[in-house]
Formats: sequence, structure tokens, C-alpha cells
Amino acid sequence: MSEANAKLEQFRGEARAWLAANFPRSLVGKAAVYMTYDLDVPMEGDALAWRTALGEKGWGTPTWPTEYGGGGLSQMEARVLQEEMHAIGAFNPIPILAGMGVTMVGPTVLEYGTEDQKQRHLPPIARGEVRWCLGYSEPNAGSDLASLATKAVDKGDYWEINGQKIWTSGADISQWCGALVRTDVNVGKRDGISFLMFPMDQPGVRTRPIKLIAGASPFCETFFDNARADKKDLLGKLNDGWSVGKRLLQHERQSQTGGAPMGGGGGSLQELAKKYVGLDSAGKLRDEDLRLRLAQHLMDAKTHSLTLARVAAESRGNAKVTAAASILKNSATHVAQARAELTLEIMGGNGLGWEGESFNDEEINAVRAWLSGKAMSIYGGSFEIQNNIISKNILGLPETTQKG
Amino acid sequence: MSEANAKLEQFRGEARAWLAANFPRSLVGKAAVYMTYDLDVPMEGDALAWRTALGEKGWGTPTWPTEYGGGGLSQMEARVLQEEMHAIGAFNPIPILAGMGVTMVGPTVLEYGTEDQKQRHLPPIARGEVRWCLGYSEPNAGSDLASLATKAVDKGDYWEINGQKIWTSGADISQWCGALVRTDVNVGKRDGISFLMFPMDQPGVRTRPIKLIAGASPFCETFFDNARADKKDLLGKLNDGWSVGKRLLQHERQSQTGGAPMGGGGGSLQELAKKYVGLDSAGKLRDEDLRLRLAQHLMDAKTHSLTLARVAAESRGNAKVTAAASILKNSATHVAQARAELTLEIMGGNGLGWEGESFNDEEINAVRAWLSGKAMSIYGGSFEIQNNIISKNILGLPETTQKG
Amino acid sequence: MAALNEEQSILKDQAIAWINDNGPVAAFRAMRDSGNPLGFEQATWSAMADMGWPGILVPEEFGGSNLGYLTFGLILEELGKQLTASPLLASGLVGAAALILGGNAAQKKACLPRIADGSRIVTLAVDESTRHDPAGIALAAHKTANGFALSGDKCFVVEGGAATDFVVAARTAGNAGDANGITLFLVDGAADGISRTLLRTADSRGYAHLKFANLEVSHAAVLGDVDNGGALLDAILDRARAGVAAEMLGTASQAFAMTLEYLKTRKQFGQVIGAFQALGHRAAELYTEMELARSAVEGALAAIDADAADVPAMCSLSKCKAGAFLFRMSNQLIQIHGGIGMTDEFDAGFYLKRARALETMYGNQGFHRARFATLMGF
Amino acid sequence: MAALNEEQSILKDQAIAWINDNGPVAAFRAMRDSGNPLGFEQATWSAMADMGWPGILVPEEFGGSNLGYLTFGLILEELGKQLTASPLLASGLVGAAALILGGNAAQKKACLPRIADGSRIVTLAVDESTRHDPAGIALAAHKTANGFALSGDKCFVVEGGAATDFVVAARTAGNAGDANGITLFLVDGAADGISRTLLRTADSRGYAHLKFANLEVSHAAVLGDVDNGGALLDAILDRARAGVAAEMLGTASQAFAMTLEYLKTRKQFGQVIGAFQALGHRAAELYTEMELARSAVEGALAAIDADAADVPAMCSLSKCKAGAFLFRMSNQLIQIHGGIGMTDEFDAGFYLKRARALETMYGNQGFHRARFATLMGF
Repeated sequence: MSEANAKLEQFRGEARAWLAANFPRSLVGKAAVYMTYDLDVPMEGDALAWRTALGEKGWGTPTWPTEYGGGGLSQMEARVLQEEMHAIGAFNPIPILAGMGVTMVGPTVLEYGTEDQKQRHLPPIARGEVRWCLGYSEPNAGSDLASLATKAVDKGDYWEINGQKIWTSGADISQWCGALVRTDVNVGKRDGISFLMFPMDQPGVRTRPIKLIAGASPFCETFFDNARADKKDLLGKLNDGWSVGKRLLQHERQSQTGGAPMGGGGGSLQELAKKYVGLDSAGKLRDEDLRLRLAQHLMDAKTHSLTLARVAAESRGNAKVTAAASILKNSATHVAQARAELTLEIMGGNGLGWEGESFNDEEINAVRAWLSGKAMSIYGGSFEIQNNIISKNILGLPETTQKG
Repeated sequence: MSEANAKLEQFRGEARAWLAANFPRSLVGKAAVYMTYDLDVPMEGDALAWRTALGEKGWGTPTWPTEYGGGGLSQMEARVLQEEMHAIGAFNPIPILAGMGVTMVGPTVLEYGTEDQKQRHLPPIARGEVRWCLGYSEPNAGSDLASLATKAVDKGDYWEINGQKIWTSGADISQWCGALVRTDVNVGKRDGISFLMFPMDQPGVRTRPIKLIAGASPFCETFFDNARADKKDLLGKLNDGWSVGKRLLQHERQSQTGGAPMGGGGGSLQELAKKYVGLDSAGKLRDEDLRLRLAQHLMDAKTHSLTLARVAAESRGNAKVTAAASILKNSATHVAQARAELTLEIMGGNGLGWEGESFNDEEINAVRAWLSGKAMSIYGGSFEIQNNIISKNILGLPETTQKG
Repeated sequence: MAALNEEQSILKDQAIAWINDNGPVAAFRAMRDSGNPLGFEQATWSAMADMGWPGILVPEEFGGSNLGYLTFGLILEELGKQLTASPLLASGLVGAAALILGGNAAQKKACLPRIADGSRIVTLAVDESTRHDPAGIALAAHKTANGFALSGDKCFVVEGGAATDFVVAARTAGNAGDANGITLFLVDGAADGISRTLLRTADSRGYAHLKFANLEVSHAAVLGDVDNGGALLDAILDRARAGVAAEMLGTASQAFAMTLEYLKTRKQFGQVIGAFQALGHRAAELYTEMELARSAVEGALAAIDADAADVPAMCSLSKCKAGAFLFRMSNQLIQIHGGIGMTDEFDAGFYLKRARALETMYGNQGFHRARFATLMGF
Repeated sequence: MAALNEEQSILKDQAIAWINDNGPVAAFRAMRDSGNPLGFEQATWSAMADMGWPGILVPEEFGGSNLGYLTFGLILEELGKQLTASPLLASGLVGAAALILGGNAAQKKACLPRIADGSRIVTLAVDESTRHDPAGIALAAHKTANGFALSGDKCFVVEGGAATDFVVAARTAGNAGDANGITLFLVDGAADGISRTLLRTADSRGYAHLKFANLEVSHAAVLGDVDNGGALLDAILDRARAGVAAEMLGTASQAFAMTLEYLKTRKQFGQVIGAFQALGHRAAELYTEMELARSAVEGALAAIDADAADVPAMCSLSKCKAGAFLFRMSNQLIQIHGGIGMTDEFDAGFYLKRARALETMYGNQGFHRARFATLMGF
């Protein structure tokens, strides 16, 4: 225990020294500029230097193996690295720059990929040079992903892909795509699906950004018209794409259960309420009904946080995920959406602000975040799908109403 | 219009005179004694005289035809009669004395019965001499009534009945029973069911009262062991009992949508709250959270009343029941159950009273009524069944999850 | 819906037909995309005036049809269904109510005919902060030699960009929070002392902030009694609330209709999604809530028409009930439509945004729940 | 559930095994049917004492095992599942907490060993009306030559019939509603000045009303400080609330287990009813609520063990969350079981009645929601 600790502290020293030598001080306080999913910020000057240094060291993907461009660190070391970065105001832009590369594609390639695939795809992701998008949903295959219709036909040298994907986040600025496609039309819905990887910069691929109710979005419709994937870029086994895709989705779901405060309301909701609504002489919020609903929400939010902590504690040294984890997606969504609603209610008329000088940034962001947040109960396993999963997988109730 | 009015006023005079001559003054204020479903109150002295007079006049069942013992009155005249009875403190005990006879069996016999059945069964009901119970539910056929298993076999002269019914209200004190039984086991679930009528006082019938969570109840389990029904007491067509039974249930459902205050809380809920909780110096209930939930409930209750009034107004001169009527059962249940919960919450610790001197009658009644009221969302079309009906019959959504 | 008389039925059918042709949600989209700062098209408003809608509440002697609030509600409900943008609610109902309830003979004669023919747009300026708080009115009206001088701010004035006149609730005595000391004024929107800021809100309606800089008005501008305008203001607001509730009911019932249609046509897992019992029951519950909300809305409008004693409670009730249903329904509109519901190309977002805006207008559910308790004496 | 250490795991397994054999819900039914006025069987209590349960919180020097609140909660949860009746919560948790937090050396030495071995049952007497209102304490403790004289009423004292001693919250200064002026006393239940009325409640637990008629006690009876007992009382109550929440979690989770079992076995319309998606989703939502409630309950117990700064907020939170889940779950237990759930022969009614009783104990959801807001500073 203390030997391990000593080793960890030694690593802390090394990390601190390397960061001091390599992180440009000019980037302190700039995290927000580079850590946004919505924009394709150009990497120049110090930012480019920092990305390059981080990529060469492998610390943009600290726990990936060194042979594929990662840092080869343990989870504990990675946490120490994060602490040290946080301490000096450093940040890691590579997971953002890589789109779905670091969070979803990478781990799945590590698990399912051939040695060749690992060699070709992982290092560019680890260096933050290649951005990935994912082709999953289709206009007629949302929650029911198994009914997807985009086809890939074996043309000897390559796969020829035809069809349409939707909700491909960042498709218009990505270099590579991983997509679920139908490679056998003669078998059951979940069979006959494969996972292909291919470059976006080719004649057969066209993207169209989707405008959302909250305004511009990273999402696209993506059209494949005789697009091509190299034969060596089939990930996992032929017609076994369903399990590859499911694994990827698990990574997505894990990233959605934090119940992180939505934009425009990162501060404490009770402070916001005090500011907009005010307290009476007894120290109570001037809106008695709001006061009690706000209290209820804060209890809900706290309970969700306690559950996150409990799941983490129960999982420690326990390979199997605890059953309680199954509730986190819906619970996180409930808390985040309620928070967004309360934020607007607290802001009153200003919680209707769309643009213009009459509203401040916090208000306008809150309105946009409220709208964007409605997607939380739709994507990554809708509210209803999550309840199906709990009902069937956790509670062991029969599944009669879902065929296919 | 004014001619009709004049005729009605003439009837009012006649009714008033007859009541003055026949209603024993000794019974004024005794309505509660004789108007309870729970007890089999003996009819003696003035009460017996009153029942007899009412029965002979046919005014216990005022709108039934005179040839079957009814009063032959119009709906308007019946209302006038009721007003006049109310004015002098008179009451009509016959619908209570007849169990399910006046409210459910009678109207259905009038509609489906043979002339012989009408002649034999209706007058004793109209005189309040014969009490009826109904055999519907079975231990394995509750909401799914179509799967009932009680069998009746044609023995030439009579039907022989074997099986078990449950929730037969008043079976232990009834003289006659109307029951749904299976007369053809070889066809679909809703087919092959018939409606039979038979006397309870026979060797093949045994009843056992059911104790409920609220205490003693009018409900029984009823066992048939080679019980007999006369061949002439099949109501409606053979194997068409489903439609007869459905018609009967419509009468039941109609009697459940009034959202009448549950026992133990007949007064105003806000007055109860003022009494138990008190107001602060600003005139607000001392429990701020309760105050707002109580306001919400009173709004819900008022909205339900408004809906009842709206449905009545829309139905006037309109043979077809309005679609809004379909929501009344669940809405009434919601309001009544919420009222019962709030009543106990307002009473605080005293809302736990079961018996003994430490609690007053209102408190103990409120606790029992709270428990009894949980049945409202189960019987007469459960909450879930009502939602199925709305979904399918009103909204036209497909029915895939219910077979049979 | 309430049993309609013949006149109401004709008017309702006329409204449905006209809105179908002239004011469907596609027209709202076009208006929004055009960036029109007023939030409605003048042609739409003129057509409504031609049909007599702004005069529905106005007595016949002043050029209206005097058909009452229940009838007005029928029109508002239909407009709410298609989000048809116009100042009908703000002027034809709220402005007209202010004049009818508070105007003297001269004011009525001067103003009501022009409200009825749509040539004047009279709206109410009440709130002064981000929250609805009629008790907190502080905008000062100081007595001057010839009348009063108004100074202060009014926020989120509905159709405040297009208004030709404002009914302004001001304080002539006491302090913010006092029940007494409120006076209503009818002021010309073009006056020098008023400056307007048009707002760009999520629901694309024509709100404005107003600033009064020592605006001088004569005694003739007073609507109702000096210092005792609180009750008049409440009465106007209650009518406004019932009107908004009718619009909310329309918006929500259209969201219900769109959702029901989708439940019957969208297929997932090999069947239409309405065949999933969880969604079927949800639809049944939404339908139940819709029917209840309708009773509340029609009940409030009918109570106003009958001059019933419980108008305040009924109006708070209607705003609450319509609000709760619209909130749930607009969210389910998105949820059940899934990804497509999140796109701007589909109309669901309009309904969600409008729902949020109507919820804040003239008091949200929390405001009215607490008010209902107070009105019930506890 | 929380990751348990070995000691906790053993204790929990022991509790489950013992309750299965000795305290299942059938034992509760038998106790109720017997009309036992105390609401529990002495043999049950003796067995619990033999297993050391009343001493779980008691420091080792006073004969306890000092295992803390999270451990105590494990036992309460298991007892809650089977409604096992005993004064364990009232004395082993609330009474012990009062002595541990407020007792001086002499009081601890005299009392804690006897709480731990079950020979004394020490319970808290706090409320004086039908509602939980610790701020409203009015029971008067007048100063006398030798100490104090107590006069007044206490209501709904938990296990008040069986108690050998009472911790009485009394007013030594100020008026009902004042934060200061509260003093706690440890008094002998057998004293002449105390009369008890046992209650017959729906949940068949052993509550009593107490009447204090000029009961004289010495200075040695004061628990904590004179006039400044408010904070001590709050601390005891918070522990009581977290304990009740643990019991509620157990009661509700058993109701969930019974319901889930029924969903898997009861057939209607040709399939088990759990196959109906509306019921399957309802079960999923109840499960979600159960897991969340568990986090809240364990969080509060752990906060007490860690002497965290947010103990008051966490205890209100746990009572609220467990209360909301138990309310919904006990109602669904009946609803999903249908007619059979309404019969006394089936156990569902016990859970429903117990749920209502636990909800009122030491403050209902409304009380704690409002308290949480106050604790959060708004």
C-alpha cells in the first residue's frame, strides 16, 4: 500500500515537471475555448504546440497502451495526471478534437480491432489529428436500431455503402466514420449487421447539418451514395456488428449519467433563485410554491449524486456493474431536465430570452440548454428503452410487447 | 312548455299530499339508519309500513313501468318526487333493501328479460322484499372477466352450477343472485358465457364473508356446489351473457363517477385543515407545503365537478354519450383517493386512529374510508382497464397487448 | 366541449376554415423566419378585424358583437392550435376588457370602436420585473398641475411592439406591495415619454419593455378610480388569464392531436408505437388531462360571462390546469416524436417554446396555486 | 446497497435468518390478532437483546458494540421488511442517541448498559398535538426548590406503552415557538405524576399519550443543558428520522418484492401481468425510485456516522425520499394485487397502514421539504 503510494507520488513529481516544461502558460484560462464540442476551433501556435506535445507523450489518451500512441498509465496515475493538470490550469483537448475517437471508437477498436486496425487508427486519434463520427441512427431506425437499412455490399476489394444516417454528430468536420450497416439482408434484424470504418473525405459521402430547436447543432444527416470502406476496415466479425455497436453505446451511456448541470445554470440553483426571486423577511424565497418545488428538486439532485457515489463504491473491486447502475440514465435525465425547467422558471420572463441585448448570456444559454436537454430522454437509450431494459434485464419481467 | 310545467306542478301537489299522508313522521332524521349498504337493518313498525306504502304505490322504483310494480313516472316527475321527499325528510329505502336489484338487475331485466321474468322478478324488487346480489368476479377472473370458470350444465329441467365467485356484495343476506357462468366451454372466452338468475336459499349455495383491510365488509366469497337455476331464468340469449353482463357493469360504472366525498370527510377539506392545522397571522395554513398541495387538490376536485357538469350538459338531448365521459371513472377515483390521503394527513397522528376513546368517530371513519377507497381504482373497471378503454375505444389506438 | 349555440358553432367553423387557409403553423414559421420584429403579420390582423374578432367582447353600441368570453375562447383556442400570431388576445380581450370594465362613457366611445375594428391595439402594461407580481407595482404616477406624470419601467408587455395604446398600472399612493394606491391609465403609445425595446424571445411573440420618462397625462387618461385601481386590475388580469388558458388549451390539444397521429403511424419494432401499452396508457392519461383542462377553461370563461362570484378562483384554476396540461403535453410531443421532434424542421419546438412563454404570462402555476389557496381562505 | 464490511455482513445475515424464523409478517399478524396492547411480544424483544441489537450504538464501555448508524440501519431495514414489532427503533436508536449525545457520565453509566441489554426501554416524548412540531413545545417544566415540576401532555409517544423511561422535551423558558428555552429530561416512566393512554392505531404499533401532572424531578434528570436543549433535541430527532427512513426503506422494498413476484406469476388475459408494458414500466420506475431512496437512506446514516456537517439536511432528505417511495409503493402493492390486495387475509393492508404511520412519524414529507429549504438557506 505505502510502496504503491510512493510510486504514485513519484509519478506525480514526474507529471508535474513535464507539465511545467510543456504546458504553455498562454493557454491558462483558455480551457473553455478549446473544450467545446460545438465548434471546430483551429489549432495554431501555442495550442498546436500543446496538442503536439501531449500527443507525442501519449497523455491525451493516458490509459491507452503506449504501442498505439497512448500513455500506458494506470487509472490511478491518470487521475494524478488530471489533478496535476487541473492544479496549473492545463487541459486535455484531444478527446474533444477526436470527436467520438477517444471516448467511443478507441476503446472499442482496442477491444475488437485487428493489430493492423489498432496500428492505423489509434495513434492519429491519440495525437488529436483525426476526428471520428459515428453512423448509427437512421430516419426509420431510432430507438429500434435493429431495423436499420443502410446497406453495404461486398465488392471484392471494398464494401459499397448506400443509405442514410441521421444524428451523426460532427459528421461535417470529421475525417473518419464508424457506422453500423446491413451486410446480410436475409437474416433477422439484429443479425446481418456489421461495423465498418471509412474516411469521410470521399465522393460517395455527403453531409447536411441539422438545425435543432435550440438552434445550430453538431448533428448532421449523412448520405451514402456508393461510398466505400476498405475490406480491412471491418471492425469485429462480419454480421456481428450488433455486439460491437452495443459496446460502443455502453461507452456513450456511461458518459451521460453524471447529471452534470446543464449550461446556463452551472451555479447553485438556490443562489440563482435568491438573485431573481429574492428572500422575504423570514429568509424564505418570495415565491412559496417555487420554494418547495426547488427544495424537492435539490433533494432529487442530491439523491442522484449519492447514487452515483454508491454505484462507484459498490463497483470498486467488483468487475460486475451493480444493478443500481441501470437507473442512472433516467435519473440523470430527470434531474437535468427538471433543473433546466426550474432555471427558466426562476428567471421568469428573462427565461424566454432567445437573442438580443435585453437578455444576458446566462439567460440565453439557459434557454438553449433547456431545449437541447430535451434530447437527454431520447438519445443514448430513450426513457422508454431504459425502462424496458430495467424491466427485462434487471427485474426479469418478460418482454412481450417488443418483437424483433 | 308552460303546459308541461303546469302538469309537473300538478304532480308535485299530488306527491306532496301523498307523502304527507303516508310518510311516518317518526322516521324523520332516520335516513342514515336505513340508507346504509353495510347493514341488514330489520324493517319493523313504521319503517315496515313506509316500505309497504312506497312499494304499493310503486314509488320506490318511480320510473319503472306500473305493470311491473313501478311508479310509471317520467324522469322529471321522479325528480319532483325526490325533491318533495327531501323537503319533508322522507327517504326511499327500497334501492338499498333490494341490494343490486333496483340499480342494476332491474334495468337489465327490463331490457333483456322475458315477459315472465319481468312479472316474477321486478315487482318483489320494487316492493323492497327481495334483495339481489351479483356473481361476477372469480379468484382467477378479476379485470379479465372473460376467463371466468364457473360452469353451468344443462340438466334438462334446470342448469347445474359449479364453481366459485368472489366479491359478491351482500351474498350472505340476499335472496336472489344474478351470475355470469360458462355454458359453453368449447368457444372463445367471451363467447359461451350466459347470465343466470337463481335463489340463494338452496343447498348448493354457500357464502363466506370477506374481511377487508378496512374491517368488516359486505363482500363474500360464494361457492356453488351443484346449485340450480331454473331453465326459465336465463337472462338474455344463451351464450350471450357477455353483453348482458356488460350492460349491467355500465350501470355500476355510472354510479361510481360522482367523486362523492368519502366517509369521514364529508365537510370541506379546508375547514378540516383550519381546525387541525390552523392559520398563521397572515391567514395562511400553518403548514406551507400542505397548503399548496391542498390547493392543488381542491382545484383537481373542482375540475372534476366541472367535467361532470359539462358531460351532463353535452349529453342533454344527445343519445350518444360524449367522449369526455370515458375519463370520469379514473378522474373520480383520483380525486376521491387524494382527498382521503389529505384528510389523514391533515388529521396527523389522529389520522391513524383505528378504535378506542382516543379518536373521535370522524377520525376513525376517515381511516376506514381511506382504506376502503383504495378499491375504487380496482373495481368497476380498474385504473389500468379504464386506460385501455380510453386508448382503444376513444383514441383508436391498436390493442396488441391484450389477447382474448 | 361546451354545448355551443348556433352563433358559436358558425363562428367556430369560420375560424377553423380561415385559420386552415390563412394562419396555419406554416404561416407562423414563415413569420418567424422573416425576423418580423412585431411577431405577427399586418394582413393577418386585418383579416381578423374584417371577421369581427377583435369586437367579440365589445358591446354592440360600440361596434362589437358582444358575444362574450366563452365565444372569444373558442377563437383563441383555434388560434392556439396553429400558433397563429396576432394581437387578438392582447387587444381584443385584455385591452377591450380594460375599457369595458374601467372606461367611462367618453373613453369607451373613443376607444372601443377602434379596438373592435382593429385600428387600435390596446394592451396592458403591468409587470415591472421578470416575474408576474401585480401587487408589487411601483411605476410612479406623480400628481401634476394638469394630471399625472408617469416614470418607471414596464416589462414583457404582450404585443408591446405593435400596441397603439397602453393600459398602464401605476402607483399613485403608498408603496410597492400595498393593496391600495394603484391607478390605471390609458396612454397613447406614440407619446414622447415612452420608449420601447422589442424583445427577441424563444416563442417569437411581440413582447416589449417600456420606459416611461416623466410622461405627462391628463385626468382624462385615468381608467377607473384614482388610487383604487387594484380591484379593476385584478378583474382585467383574471379575464386575461382565462383567455390565455383558452389559447393554452388549443396549443396543447393540437400537440395532443399531432402526438396521437404519430402514435398511429410511426413504426418501431415492427408495430405502430401506439400499440405499446406504456405509450397507449400515456396517451389515455394525456387525454384525461385534456378533457379536465377543457372543463376548467370553459368553466372560467362561462363564470366571467355569468359574472359569477368565483371568477377569481375559476380564472386561477383555469390557468393552472391548462398550464399543467400544456407543460406535460408539449414535453411529450417532443419525447414521443423522438429525434425528429428535436429538429427545427418539425414544428414540435414551436409548441414547446410557446408553452413555456404562456406559462409565465399573467402568473404561472405556482402563482395561481398559492392565489387559489388565499382565495379559498387558507 | 452500501459496500458492507465483514462485521456488517455477518450481522445482516444473522438478522435475515433470525427474522425469517422468528419475526416474519405472520408473527406480526398473530400479534395484531391477539390484541396485544403493547404492540410487540416480550419474547421477540428479549431475543433481540440477546443478539445485542439494542446495543449497536452504545459504546463498548457501556456494554454495547458501537457499530454505528449505518449498521443499525441494516437491522431496521430487515425488520421493516417483515414489519417485525419491537421497541428497537424507539429505545435502541432514539433513546440511546439521547443518552449518548446528551447524557452526562452518571446518566450514561446508569442508563446505557440497560438500554443495551434491553432491560430498559427509553423513548422520546416530543410532540404535543396531532402534528410533529418540535418548535412548538409547550409542556411546562417549572423550577422548584429541588429541581423541576413537569405539567402537560405528550402525544403519540412511540412505544409509549412499553417504555420504562421517557426523554421528555419540556419548556423551561420562553413560549411555544421560541427556539430557546427547551430542556430535555430523563424521567422514570413509573413515576406517579405520569399517566399513560395506550392508543389503538391502524398500524398496531405501541403508541401512547402521556399526561404529566406536576411531576417533580431533580436536577439530575436534566439531559444536556437547561434552556438550551433545542439543538440536542434536533440532533436526536435527526437520528430518529434516519432510523425511521431505514425502516421505511425495508417496508417499501418488501412491498416491491411482493409486487414483483406477483407480476411474474399472476396471469390475466392469457399472460403474466408483468408482460403488460404499462406494468413493466411502472415496475421499472418503482425500482428506480427504490434505488434512489436507498442512496438517500444510506447517505444519511453514513453522514451521522461521519459526524458530517450536513446531517440535518441529509436526515430530512432521507425521510422525504423514503417516504415518497413507501407511499407510492404501498399503494401500488394494493393496486397491482387488485381485489386480493384489499382483503385482510393478504398482507398488503399491513404495509399500507404502516406506511401511513411511518409517514407521520418525526415529520412527514411536507415538514421535511420545507425544513430542507430552510436548511439550504432559502
